[in-house]
Amino acid sequence: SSSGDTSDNPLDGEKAEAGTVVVGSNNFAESTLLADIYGEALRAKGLKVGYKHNIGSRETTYGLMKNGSITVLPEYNGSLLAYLDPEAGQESAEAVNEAVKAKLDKSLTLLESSPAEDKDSVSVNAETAEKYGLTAESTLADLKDIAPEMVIGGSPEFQTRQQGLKGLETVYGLKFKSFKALDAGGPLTQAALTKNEVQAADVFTTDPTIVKEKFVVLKDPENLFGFANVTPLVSKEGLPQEGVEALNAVSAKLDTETLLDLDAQVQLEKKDPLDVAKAWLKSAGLD
Amino acid sequence: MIRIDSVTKRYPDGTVAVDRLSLEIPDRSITVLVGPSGCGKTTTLRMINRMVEPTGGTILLDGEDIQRQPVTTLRRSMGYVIQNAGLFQHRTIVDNIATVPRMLGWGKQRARERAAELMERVGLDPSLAKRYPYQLSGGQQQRVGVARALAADPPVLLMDEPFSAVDPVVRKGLQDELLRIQDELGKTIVFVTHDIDEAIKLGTMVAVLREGGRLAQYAPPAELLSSPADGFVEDFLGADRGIRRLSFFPSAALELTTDAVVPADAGAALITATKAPHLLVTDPDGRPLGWAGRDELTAGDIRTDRLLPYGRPFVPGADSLRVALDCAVLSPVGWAVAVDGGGRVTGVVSQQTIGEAIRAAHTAGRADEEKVAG
Amino acid sequence: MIRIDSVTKRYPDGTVAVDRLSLEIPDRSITVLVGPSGCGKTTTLRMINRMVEPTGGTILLDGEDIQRQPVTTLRRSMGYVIQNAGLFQHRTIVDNIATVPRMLGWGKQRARERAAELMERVGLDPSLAKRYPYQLSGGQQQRVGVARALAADPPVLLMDEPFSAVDPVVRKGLQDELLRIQDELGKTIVFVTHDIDEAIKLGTMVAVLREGGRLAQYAPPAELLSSPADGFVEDFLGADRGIRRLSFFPSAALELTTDAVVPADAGAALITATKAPHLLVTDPDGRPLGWAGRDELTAGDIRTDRLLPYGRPFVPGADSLRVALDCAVLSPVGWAVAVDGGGRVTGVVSQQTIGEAIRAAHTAGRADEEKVAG
Amino acid sequence: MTGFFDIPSDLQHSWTGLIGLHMREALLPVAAGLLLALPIAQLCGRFRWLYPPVLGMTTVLYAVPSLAFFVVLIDYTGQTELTVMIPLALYSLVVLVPAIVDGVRSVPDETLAAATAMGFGPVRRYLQVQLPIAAPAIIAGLRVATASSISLVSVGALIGNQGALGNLLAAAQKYDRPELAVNAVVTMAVLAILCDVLLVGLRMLLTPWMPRGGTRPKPAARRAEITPEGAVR
Amino acid sequence: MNVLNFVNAFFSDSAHWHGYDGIPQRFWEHLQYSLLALAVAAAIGLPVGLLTGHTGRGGNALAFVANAARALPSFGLLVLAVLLIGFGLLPVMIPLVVLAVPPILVTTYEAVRSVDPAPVDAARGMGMHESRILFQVEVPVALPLILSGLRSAAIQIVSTATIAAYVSLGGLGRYIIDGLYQRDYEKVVGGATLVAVLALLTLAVFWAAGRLAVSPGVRRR
Ligand SMILES: Nc1ncnc2c1ncn2[C@@H]1O[C@H](COP(=O)(O)OP(=O)(O)OP(=O)(O)O)[C@@H](O)[C@H]1O
Ligand SMILES: Nc1ncnc2c1ncn2[C@@H]1O[C@H](COP(=O)(O)OP(=O)(O)OP(=O)(O)O)[C@@H](O)[C@H]1O
Ligand SMILES: [Mg+2]
Ligand SMILES: [Mg+2]
Repeated sequence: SSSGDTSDNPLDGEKAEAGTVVVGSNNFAESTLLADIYGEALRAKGLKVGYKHNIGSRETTYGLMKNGSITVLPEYNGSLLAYLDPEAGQESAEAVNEAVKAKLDKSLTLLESSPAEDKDSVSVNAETAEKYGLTAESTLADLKDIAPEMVIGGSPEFQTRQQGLKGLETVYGLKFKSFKALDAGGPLTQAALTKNEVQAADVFTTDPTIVKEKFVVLKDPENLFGFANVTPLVSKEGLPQEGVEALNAVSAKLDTETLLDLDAQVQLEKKDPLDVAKAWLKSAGLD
Repeated sequence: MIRIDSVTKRYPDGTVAVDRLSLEIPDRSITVLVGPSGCGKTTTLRMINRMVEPTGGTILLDGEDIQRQPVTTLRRSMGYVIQNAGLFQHRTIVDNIATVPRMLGWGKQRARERAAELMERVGLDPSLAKRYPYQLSGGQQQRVGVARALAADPPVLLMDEPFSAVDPVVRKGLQDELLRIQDELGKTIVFVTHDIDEAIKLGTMVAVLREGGRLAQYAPPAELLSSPADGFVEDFLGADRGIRRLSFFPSAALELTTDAVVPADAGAALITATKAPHLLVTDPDGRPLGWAGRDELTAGDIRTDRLLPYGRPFVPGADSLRVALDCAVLSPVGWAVAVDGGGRVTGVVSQQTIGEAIRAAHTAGRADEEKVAG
Repeated sequence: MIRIDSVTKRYPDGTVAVDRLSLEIPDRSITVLVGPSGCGKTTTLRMINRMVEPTGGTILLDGEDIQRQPVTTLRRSMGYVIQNAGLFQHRTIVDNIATVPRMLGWGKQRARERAAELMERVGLDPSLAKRYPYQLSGGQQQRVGVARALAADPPVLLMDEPFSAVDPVVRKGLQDELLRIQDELGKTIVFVTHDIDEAIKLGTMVAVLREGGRLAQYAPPAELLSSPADGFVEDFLGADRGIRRLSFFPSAALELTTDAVVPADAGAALITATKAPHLLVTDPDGRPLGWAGRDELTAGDIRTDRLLPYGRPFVPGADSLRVALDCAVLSPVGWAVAVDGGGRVTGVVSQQTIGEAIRAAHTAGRADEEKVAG
Repeated sequence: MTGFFDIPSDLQHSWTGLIGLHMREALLPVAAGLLLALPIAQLCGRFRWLYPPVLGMTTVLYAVPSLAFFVVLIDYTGQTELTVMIPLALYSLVVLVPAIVDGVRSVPDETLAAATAMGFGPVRRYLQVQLPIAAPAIIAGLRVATASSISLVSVGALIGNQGALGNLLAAAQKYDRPELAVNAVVTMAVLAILCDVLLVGLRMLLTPWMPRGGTRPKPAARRAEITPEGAVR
Repeated sequence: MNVLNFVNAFFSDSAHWHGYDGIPQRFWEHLQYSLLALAVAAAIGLPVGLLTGHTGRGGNALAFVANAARALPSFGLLVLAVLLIGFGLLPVMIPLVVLAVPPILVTTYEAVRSVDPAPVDAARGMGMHESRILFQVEVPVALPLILSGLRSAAIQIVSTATIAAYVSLGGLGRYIIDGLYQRDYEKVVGGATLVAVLALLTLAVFWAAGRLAVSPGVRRR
């Protein structure tokens, strides 16, 4: 199931090869999965597809989108807006998408959002939840008094993002004891939470370990983490119309439940994301 | 006395470095092991302080098997001097010399005093005490090596080609120094060299080894020169055996004549009265000026600017027959000039007389040898 | 001819290594530069092939200033041999030797043939051709060094202490080899050493330098020994000057007597007829057996088991007066035995006769010197 | 999907493909480093005063973490192999310059004097005498440079799939598959050892003139092998 | 885009000078990791190197082990250790120690081996005990080279300890990793500069140690 066949050598060269759609992904498993889904959907439409996986954080990938190195990137609409305009409010998914489009680089645009949503969230581990009596109904505001006793973890970029420490402080007035740089909701984060090295951490809401490890996701009444609908960010030039249609078709079929299931297949059952993507496309009749 | 008794050393790789070697090394004298490269000299020496263990035979020190003693005790009772001195480059000269006393538990003060004393003994300036080895010349380093070996006053001194890395002039100085020190201290010295001249100069006894660690001859140097045991030894001794052997005969017994010596201001009468074919002319202090030839003798008048060079003089008590002969040979008239310590002429001697003295010495030497043999 | 004309070398750090040195180096002979360490020998030698540029004076090669030639051309016309040979460790012996011919554009085949020829000339076994330097002994390496320097048949050979890193026995072999090669090839050799014996053995002319690169004396070795210019040279020459000088006097002219030689089976009549105080007894082939003493002479009967050893014989044509004298001195009766190449006795000669020959040689030598001076 | 050789698709390469990529990313910089180091070392040999500052600079460079290099370079060379290879070439340089300088300096004075006296010009002397004799030291340097290069390529994984076999390490974490990390470590170690063996073979080929067995290599060669940062001595 | 501007900006930002993420704290963490790794590596490498160097035995085995250790990628070991052991200091120490042992081991071995055999011989001939020969004759002379091995190891540790940040530990690598993800070059360059400064400090410390510990008789050679 290895996949040397998926492209020539996408690592070569800076600009995408003419006529090739380069699908990028950030360095967490779900991003890889989504990129594979998009890529395979495009390929099914007869487009030439290349991948640039595991690039890093949005801070990096957005730059690569702008300069045309990547054509398609799975994004989360609200998170992207928070990156582009940390001050912007987020009332509805549509409004968010409009706001994003307004702020986007001229060469880029957002396609249709899918119902599937995967937000950043602040979750606490079971131990902490018990200690402070936090439940599924608790909100971020409830942390106000106990935050100074807590270490919060998250990807390094969480430290400086609006949808991160900054927003938690400005919106909820939370000041944590310290921040521990982990990974983007990956194994480091899980391990740090379960070992109680951090008491709270940035966990993606679709993360299958939330259930497994009994993490408690805190509610976000102020909508700091806003909307996070899976939305393809694409380069206007690079993607032909049939590609746009193919991706919109994918978005239409992808909901949160499906995403949770696919994530679990990759992260818990350890299936290859590409296989999972292909299988789902097939089952959804998109191949 | 050290007694090496039928000792054999076979290295693990099969090389037989020493083959059934037996030697009696007399006390308070210098015994030299000499031979070509690889003949087992170093191996033999190192078996004495057990840095190499023999594979056969025994070595007795004062009648006791050296295997009986703890090895460190044995080694501390023997000074060890090697080529390039093997000084500790991280220690000052004085600390180098004080190493063994310190190891034996002497106080720092006492050890340093001892070191200072030894520096003087081996002819090192006290100002060098605080220097490091790299700041010394090769000859000075070698002196430090000797001083270090002597520091705990061990009865035995083992020396492995100690002077072979220094240049000939310095080497000669070191050899003389060693003889002087030995005169004063009377150690039992085993000295390894591959230089036969050094062996002859230093050795009371000389053991010539040949390839494979076999003994070719063990004899005092004069005997070695007069009667080499075989062709190997003879070749090894090289040319000039006869003349070199003369080093062992003193010139004191030479019969000097003063008949042929005249002062420069001597009157014609004195000059013409002389029967010698040549006259040695001296200055008013009695120092030699040169030889006057027959012509001048008959003229009865000495012109000092026309004298023949007298070569170089010898000192009868101090120099050997070899020097006397050399002086005679160097002299254009064939006579050697004898002077006292102050350089004043005490007489002259013809090459012929020296020849007779040589023959006499030979005869005496032979008689001695026969006595020893008998 | 190489003419060094008032040449001075002052290194950038201010050391004056050579100070107004003038030398005329004759063609087709060995000129030796000798002196204590640091006296500027190497510097002088290297100025000849411009590896060091003089700060004053000029050097002429066959009348032309060496500055005029391109430096590589000059160097290729001069072989250069140094201590430890300075071989290219990464090239085989044959390639080492062929270096300069190859550089001069010779074909590979020709250069190798030349190398093979030179290996033979310097006494190296052809089987060594494909070896690398590390597989050779010091002496063999030095031979390769000489062969390499000779490869392009340069008229001049510069040698800087070439033999000082090998042991005395090997060194002697190399010196003899050099003399033999020089006899055959007649190069102009400038040879640096700090060993005065080597200088005297090899040099046609010897330049003694003293500290600071000043010339102390420039003379043929015999003259050096007989008339050292000053105390420095005299000290540098060391002991035995007189005897060593005898090396330069042939023994051919010695008057031999056969009166004192008798075969072992000679009758009593023949024996008692002899007037000599001792009789040399020979075997039927004429080879020496030993000396019979007075007692036996009077008895008229020779007992070969009681003969005195005859020491060693000399070969009148080949050996020098030094050897003859040594034989006489070594002989218990004071007479030297002369033999022919086959070891058969050609006569005997007394120490006294040798002494006279020495004196005669001195006189002749002095006359020569005066002629040269005049 | 959990086998030792099951490489996640997002790495875009099969195991063998990763190996090829890894070797290219590791070895090209060493080759480039060698090409650069030769003239630099030559200059340092010529102008002795140049050597200490060059050593100082290279040591500081060596101390800069590879990741920092990668990150800073991304802006200039993008998320490409070049970004990984440039720092690796610099590191190789740091090891190779002192190795070559020491190697060339280890040529005995007598040998140099003999060459000069035979009329070798400086260039010929460098190429035909100094460089061949310095070969063992240079190869010793290459061995260190190659091993460290093979190891450092993996850090490229942090800047987005540029670490070849190192990407396996990131994947091992992302998908929680330790066997991929084992695979990466073992493969890299084996590659490093293979390269080492090849270099030792190359040395044997180039230096038939060195004493074999028992005899120890020249100190300069040894030195380059033992103090990789070579520098600051 | 000027590196010097980044350096300047990084160090003049007062926010970088205090707190759990401040320079002193990160510097101290980095120093701790480095010292600990160096101490462990030295505790392994020095005795083995001294012993093999003194006896002259096991040199080949040692060279093999050292070469094999050098072939292990630090970053790979780190990830593997984290996956197998989990978080903490131990998984960081493993690659750092593996990295540092070979130079210490091989240099120490070489250093002791390359001591002039003559003084050692002389010492043995004086009746010195072997341990005394090692520590009073060989080590003082081998010290400069031994120190250079330690220094080499220390510099590599200082440089490589940055990977601790990848597994969410602190140290100066924090700035580099955070800077990478936050697209903040100031931090990356600042962190790298701090690492270089620490490396230079290391050099200075070893230089001073050499001055103090190495006998003038050995140094002036
Ligand atoms: N440790 C050893 N193992 C094997 N062979 C050895 C060893 N030490 C010496 N030999 C061999 O034993 C022989 C005698 O060596 P030794 O060192 O005693 O000679 P030497 O007379 O001192 O020579 P030199 O004048 O060169 O110092 C030589 O052939 C040498 O190669
Ligand atoms: N490159 C140099 N720079 C400064 N001084 C030098 C240089 N080369 C030699 N000298 C000095 O010049 C003097 C003569 O040196 P040279 O090498 O010619 O002596 P040498 O007679 O060959 O001595 P040795 O017998 O030791 O070889 C010495 O004092 C030496 O220290
Ligand atoms: Mg020996
Ligand atoms: Mg010289």
